[in-house]
Amino acid sequence: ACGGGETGAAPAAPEKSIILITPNPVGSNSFLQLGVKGAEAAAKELGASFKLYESKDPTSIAQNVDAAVRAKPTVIVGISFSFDDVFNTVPKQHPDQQFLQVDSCAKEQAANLACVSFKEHEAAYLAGVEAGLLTKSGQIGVVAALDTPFVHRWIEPFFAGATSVRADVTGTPLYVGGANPFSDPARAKSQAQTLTGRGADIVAAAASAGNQGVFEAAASSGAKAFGVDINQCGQSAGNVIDNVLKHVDVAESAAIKEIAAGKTGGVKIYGLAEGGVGVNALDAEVASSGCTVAASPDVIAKVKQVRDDIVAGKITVADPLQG
Amino acid sequence: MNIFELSFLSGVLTATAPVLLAALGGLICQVAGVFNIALEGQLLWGAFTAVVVSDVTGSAWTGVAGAIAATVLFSGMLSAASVGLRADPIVVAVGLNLLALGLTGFLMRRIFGSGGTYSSPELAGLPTLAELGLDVPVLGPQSPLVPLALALVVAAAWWLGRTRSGLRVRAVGQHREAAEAAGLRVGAYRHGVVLVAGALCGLAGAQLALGNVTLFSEGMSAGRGWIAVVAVMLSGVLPYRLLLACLLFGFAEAVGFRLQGARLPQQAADAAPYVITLFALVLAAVAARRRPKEAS
Amino acid sequence: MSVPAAELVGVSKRFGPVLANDGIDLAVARGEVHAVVGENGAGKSTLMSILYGLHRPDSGHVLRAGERIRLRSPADGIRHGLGMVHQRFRLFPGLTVAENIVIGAEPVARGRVDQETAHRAVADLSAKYGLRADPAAQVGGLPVGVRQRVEILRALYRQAEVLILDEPTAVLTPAEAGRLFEVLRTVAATGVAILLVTHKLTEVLAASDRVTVLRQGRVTGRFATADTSADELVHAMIGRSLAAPEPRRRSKPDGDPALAVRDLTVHDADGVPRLSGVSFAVRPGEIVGIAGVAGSGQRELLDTVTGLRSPGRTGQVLLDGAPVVQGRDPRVAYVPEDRHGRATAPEMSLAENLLMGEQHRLATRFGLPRKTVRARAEQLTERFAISAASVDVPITALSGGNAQKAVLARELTRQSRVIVVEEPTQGVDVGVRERVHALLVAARDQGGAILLQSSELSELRELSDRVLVLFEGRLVAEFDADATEERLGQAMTGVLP
Amino acid sequence: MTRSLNEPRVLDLARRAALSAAVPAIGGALALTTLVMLAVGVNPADAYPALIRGAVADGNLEYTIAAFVPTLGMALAFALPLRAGEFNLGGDGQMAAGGIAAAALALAVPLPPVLAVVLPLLVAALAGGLVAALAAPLSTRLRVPAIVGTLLISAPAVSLASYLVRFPLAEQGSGIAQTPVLPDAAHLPALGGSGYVTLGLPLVVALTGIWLYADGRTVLGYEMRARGHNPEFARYGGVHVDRLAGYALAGGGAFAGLVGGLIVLGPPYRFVDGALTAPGYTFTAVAAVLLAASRPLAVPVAVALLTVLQVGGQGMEREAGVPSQLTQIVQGLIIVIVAVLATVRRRAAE
Ligand SMILES: Nc1ncnc2c1ncn2[C@@H]1O[C@H](COP(=O)(O)OP(=O)(O)OP(=O)(O)O)[C@@H](O)[C@H]1O
Ligand SMILES: Nc1ncnc2c1ncn2[C@@H]1O[C@H](COP(=O)(O)OP(=O)(O)OP(=O)(O)O)[C@@H](O)[C@H]1O
Ligand SMILES: [Mg+2]
Ligand SMILES: [Mg+2]
Repeated sequence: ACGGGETGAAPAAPEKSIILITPNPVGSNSFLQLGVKGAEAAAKELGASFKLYESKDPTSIAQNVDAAVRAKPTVIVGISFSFDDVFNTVPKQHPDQQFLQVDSCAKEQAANLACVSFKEHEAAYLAGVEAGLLTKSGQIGVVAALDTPFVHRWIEPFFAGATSVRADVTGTPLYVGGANPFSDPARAKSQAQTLTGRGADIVAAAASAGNQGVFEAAASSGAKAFGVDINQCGQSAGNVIDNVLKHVDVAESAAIKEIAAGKTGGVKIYGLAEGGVGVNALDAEVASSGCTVAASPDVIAKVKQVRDDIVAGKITVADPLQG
Repeated sequence: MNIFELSFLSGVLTATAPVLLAALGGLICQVAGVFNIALEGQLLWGAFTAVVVSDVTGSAWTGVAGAIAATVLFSGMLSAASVGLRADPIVVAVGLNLLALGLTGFLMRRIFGSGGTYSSPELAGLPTLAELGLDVPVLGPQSPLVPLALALVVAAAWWLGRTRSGLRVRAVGQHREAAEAAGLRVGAYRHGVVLVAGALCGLAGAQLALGNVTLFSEGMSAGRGWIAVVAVMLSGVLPYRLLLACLLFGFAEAVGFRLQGARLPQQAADAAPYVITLFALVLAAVAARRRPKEAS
Repeated sequence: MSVPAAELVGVSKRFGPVLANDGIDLAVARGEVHAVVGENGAGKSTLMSILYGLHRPDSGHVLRAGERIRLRSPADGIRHGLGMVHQRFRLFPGLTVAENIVIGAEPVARGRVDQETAHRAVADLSAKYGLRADPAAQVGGLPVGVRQRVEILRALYRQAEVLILDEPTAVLTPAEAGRLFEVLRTVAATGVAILLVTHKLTEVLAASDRVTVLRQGRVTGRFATADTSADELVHAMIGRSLAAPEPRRRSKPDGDPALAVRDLTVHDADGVPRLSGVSFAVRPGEIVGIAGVAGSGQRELLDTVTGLRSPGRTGQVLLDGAPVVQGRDPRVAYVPEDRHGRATAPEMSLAENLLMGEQHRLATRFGLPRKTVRARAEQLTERFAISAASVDVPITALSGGNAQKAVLARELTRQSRVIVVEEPTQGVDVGVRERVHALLVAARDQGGAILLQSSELSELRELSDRVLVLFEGRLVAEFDADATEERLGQAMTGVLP
Repeated sequence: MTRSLNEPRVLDLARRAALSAAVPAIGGALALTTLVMLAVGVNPADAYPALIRGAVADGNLEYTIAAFVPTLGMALAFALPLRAGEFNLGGDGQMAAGGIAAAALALAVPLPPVLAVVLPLLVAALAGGLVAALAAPLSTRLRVPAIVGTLLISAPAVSLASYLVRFPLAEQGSGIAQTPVLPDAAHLPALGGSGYVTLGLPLVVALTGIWLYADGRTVLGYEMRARGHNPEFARYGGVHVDRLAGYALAGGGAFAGLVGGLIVLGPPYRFVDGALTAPGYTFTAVAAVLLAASRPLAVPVAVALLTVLQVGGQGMEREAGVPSQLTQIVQGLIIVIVAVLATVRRRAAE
């Protein structure tokens, strides 16, 4: 019963706890790893305990949410749109329990559900600008795990960014698919090789565990790649230009701390303006990032300028999810 | 798009190699009368052990050897249970496939500290033939295991068709009692082929994890072992037909990728290899039915 | 007598509740043809399998040329100079005749099986003993007679010093059987010891030097062939004498044909004619026999009459004036030759095997009541004296003779007027044979129109009212029951009378 | 001499035989698993209670049942054709076809309350049956064995369903490929608090009962078993074996399609791309049926065992921090041990 009178940061506050539920096993999924990192960071700062529930399929998501509700933690965090359905109903049934959804928001948002989401498309656009400036052949591509609506936030804006600086760039997306789309690096590599074989010299990876396959394909064919979510430049030194970053950890940990402090509910959207998404080129430490973009100061300058234009509202990046 | 581009053919060969190696293992088992559907699990286990050994020793070739040894051991469970103790090989294989999935996932967390994907700059992959100084088209970008796989098809055809032990393996598969009565050691031959299939799946796994890519990721066999089983069933236990079946599948997959590039939906590309294989099957069967009738 | 070539000493073997061999002693000398006879299930095959190394005895042992030997598998048996021709074929359908014969002792040249040498060796052997077989042919497509020859050639190729033959003549024509016995004589003359298991007492009397009789796993008689008679052997086998054959009662066929075949021509899948212009009729109350060497078109004729196979067919098959129904005509009762492949589902229970064909009749609105199914099965087991632990045991657990009685029980109680019977007594002992024959005659006397195919001429002559002879797909002759075996044999081989 | 065993004794024997296989198998697997746990430093005293709690305690039983229902349905989809001698490995495709058909109907046609559930389920069964039946002529006319035919047809069927949910039937503005939520009338009535146990449970249990009855005590069941044991015997007996292959496969496919429909009409009441196939019901069901080793009565038991292990494994992971892969290892070992024990027993009996 941690509802009742809000005690804020009173010294006698009961032990705080955080439960994070993922839609899939975390494994080497960089996005989920960031989610874990953010929750752990918040727990450390709050002196709270932390538990991770990894789900296997939609049914087990619901099961994990129920188990979490029974444990009555300070906040239950669910990552991704896979929680849209569950968080439509469960928070309403447990008004005393606080929930946080990261990276999406249930349609019928209850007062005890806070949401954090991101404008990935803005970061993808910046990466596209880099690709447009750096491509020699004028052909670029993306290898994504599956053709879901969401993944298009990394595809069309990427191509749009490229054409914004070089009108004749053509972009091709390929999807890994097959029996195990999220964990088939060999197939992802074949896809990337298909792209490079047809002349693409830049391939962005959005293939989960397949990313490493994309980097290998780039390395073997002299092309360059983009990573996703976190800095993946070190995974294939010299072959990765930059990454479409999503600072899930920062946003999530901030949201958890706010909830712990009693500021519950509401939606926070992180874009370039809020520093919730970005590319390594914008970083002060770009030189030590291992990303090859560090060697092109003019590209970095252009990217910074486009970022400023977006923040200032001079450029609007179309969100593919909004039709 | 030009499907005769060399890079395209090379890609087909890369995609085909692990399937072909595993399927060869399945084929010799089939010839000896053991229906081996544990290829998926063994392929995964081979990939995992190849990466572990290569990572520890820093040598890809030791990784290949380790994968062969470890997968032979793994297939020892199949041979002990289904040949030695005469348990139903299909049931045992279903269990072993599950075991391989669980074991690799579990051990991965123990050894590398996390699930998902393991890759590292220190992890040694197989060299390409080009790197070994054999820069020929199509084969140049392949690991030496790819031409080895092709050579093994020829070797298997020769072995089964011409040699004494090959003849005996065929005999054992056709009629167990007859083979026993002819004084052949049925159990020994069946143990043998299951273990050799283990070695081939080890090679297949090594090619997948150290040749096609240089990493391990959970469940990375991704159904290739099942495709190998289908190829075996389509081959009529003839090695060259097996090669054809595997190549057809790899070819159809690569065509699917290209079609995706031409804006066909991903789902169509996913379905392509299966649909093309079905068509090929139906055409072949219809042709086979028509032939004798025309003679009359 | 010098040291026997092979000797079984005090051999016992138990299968579950069945004591198949019970302290059997048996010796066979070099150059001797030694017959082993006995009822179905007497333990003959078991004993021979123990000698060859296929089964291991529970007690007792085997001596070879006076030395005690250890037999863990047939490989050991072969090493000790034993060879065996099995009751059920043990051949590889996908291999060639030559490969089947040389396997286990293949000639090898430069790492490969030397096919040329193998073919030559097989051709030589084949010529030497007059056992024709094309070395290059695939065994799978060969008629049973040829397969039997291949089995025999294999044993000869291995140069066995002790040659065991378990019912080698069950599927041979009389002429082929006669030739086989000549071969055995020749082989024996070279010092080989031969053990011959058979149900046909005429063969025993004609071809052997000595006879051992088994009954319920024990030896009940040892005879020198010259000093014994069929009667004495039967008495030792079944503990009584056979009833004197009843004087043949001529049938009085009456009415319209129940089965009429008109100008029937059948081509196989390759377009080769298997039957050409065959016409005949079977009337109620008669048994019409079909004779012919294996592969003369019997298979196609019976499959067409029963409706089971029909591609490439012209002409008519009429049952009571109406065309036969394709698939399986329910108006025909049919006892097939292939007991395990067609007539039964070996793993299903006796009751369920007895049910086939009657399932729709026994069904109620609520399905097939188990009680009814079992009750009917128990009634049939009783009436046809089928010996089984229960009607719930799988039919494989029945001996060959009992399985055959079960098939007959099922088919003869279908109340079909037309009854097609193939090799009704193949591999069954004299007691069962007597009983089967009585059943068929009774069915005829109740107005059955019976078409009987048998490779045993004595059986055909004993049962049939008329015998039709097939040769190369044509009906070449018709005999009445008094025809001699010699004339029948001539017609079967195309030497027309 | 005919000695008839009386019925109760036969049943008793059968029960004891089934138990005698299960007990040592589970015992052996548990012993091995305990060894594995000890070897990797997991305390079995923590892990096992967590496994049990994860499957049956704290309201988890509902989830175990929620997984049991589709797995049992898929077990029938595999077992029914298997009795007639055909291997149906295409359950995924049949299930996806059923699911998408049910969703399409429920979304496209507004139906009155009861009909809104019944019709989509019927259409789902029909769709699954059709997909499976495609393999029948391949097998009977073209000699492509059903084990290959069903497997090859399954993948395109899954792709087709995936295409439909991604494009024509997609919910606009959603991040994942899924249909909109189905109308309320099409929601399967819930039987428990969480809504995860639905009318699907009694439905599938009833269908299992019907199948068991049909298998053992009807003409169709008898003819299918005869075909499964020896097709030539069945053909000789006048059974239309080719037609029967079609019925058997279609019947199995109908079960799979129905499962797809049940999943879609249950929470979250829509077709979510990949959600039907991701939990691996098809494969678990195949394992369960093979585990039951042609004893139809053992099928539901084997399904229950594997479901408990899988669902419980997630509880074990949550509570005791033991990777749930451990339960995959246990399942694999149980299957192998049961297979071995089955033959050892058979040979002992001989
Ligand atoms: N593998 C076996 N398992 C169980 N029982 C067996 C086995 N082999 C033989 N028997 C039993 O042993 C007895 C002897 O069988 P065997 O085959 O030796 O008889 P047989 O004299 O050759 O008969 P037939 O004339 O029918 O060939 C039979 O009662 C049979 O049921
Ligand atoms: N699994 C089994 N359980 C019990 N008895 C068996 C089993 N398998 C075989 N038998 C017995 O073994 C014997 C084997 O006989 P065999 O192989 O010589 O042929 P058969 O069945 O007697 O047929 P036939 O002699 O008519 O060709 C059978 O009589 C049968 O009783
Ligand atoms: Mg015998
Ligand atoms: Mg016998």
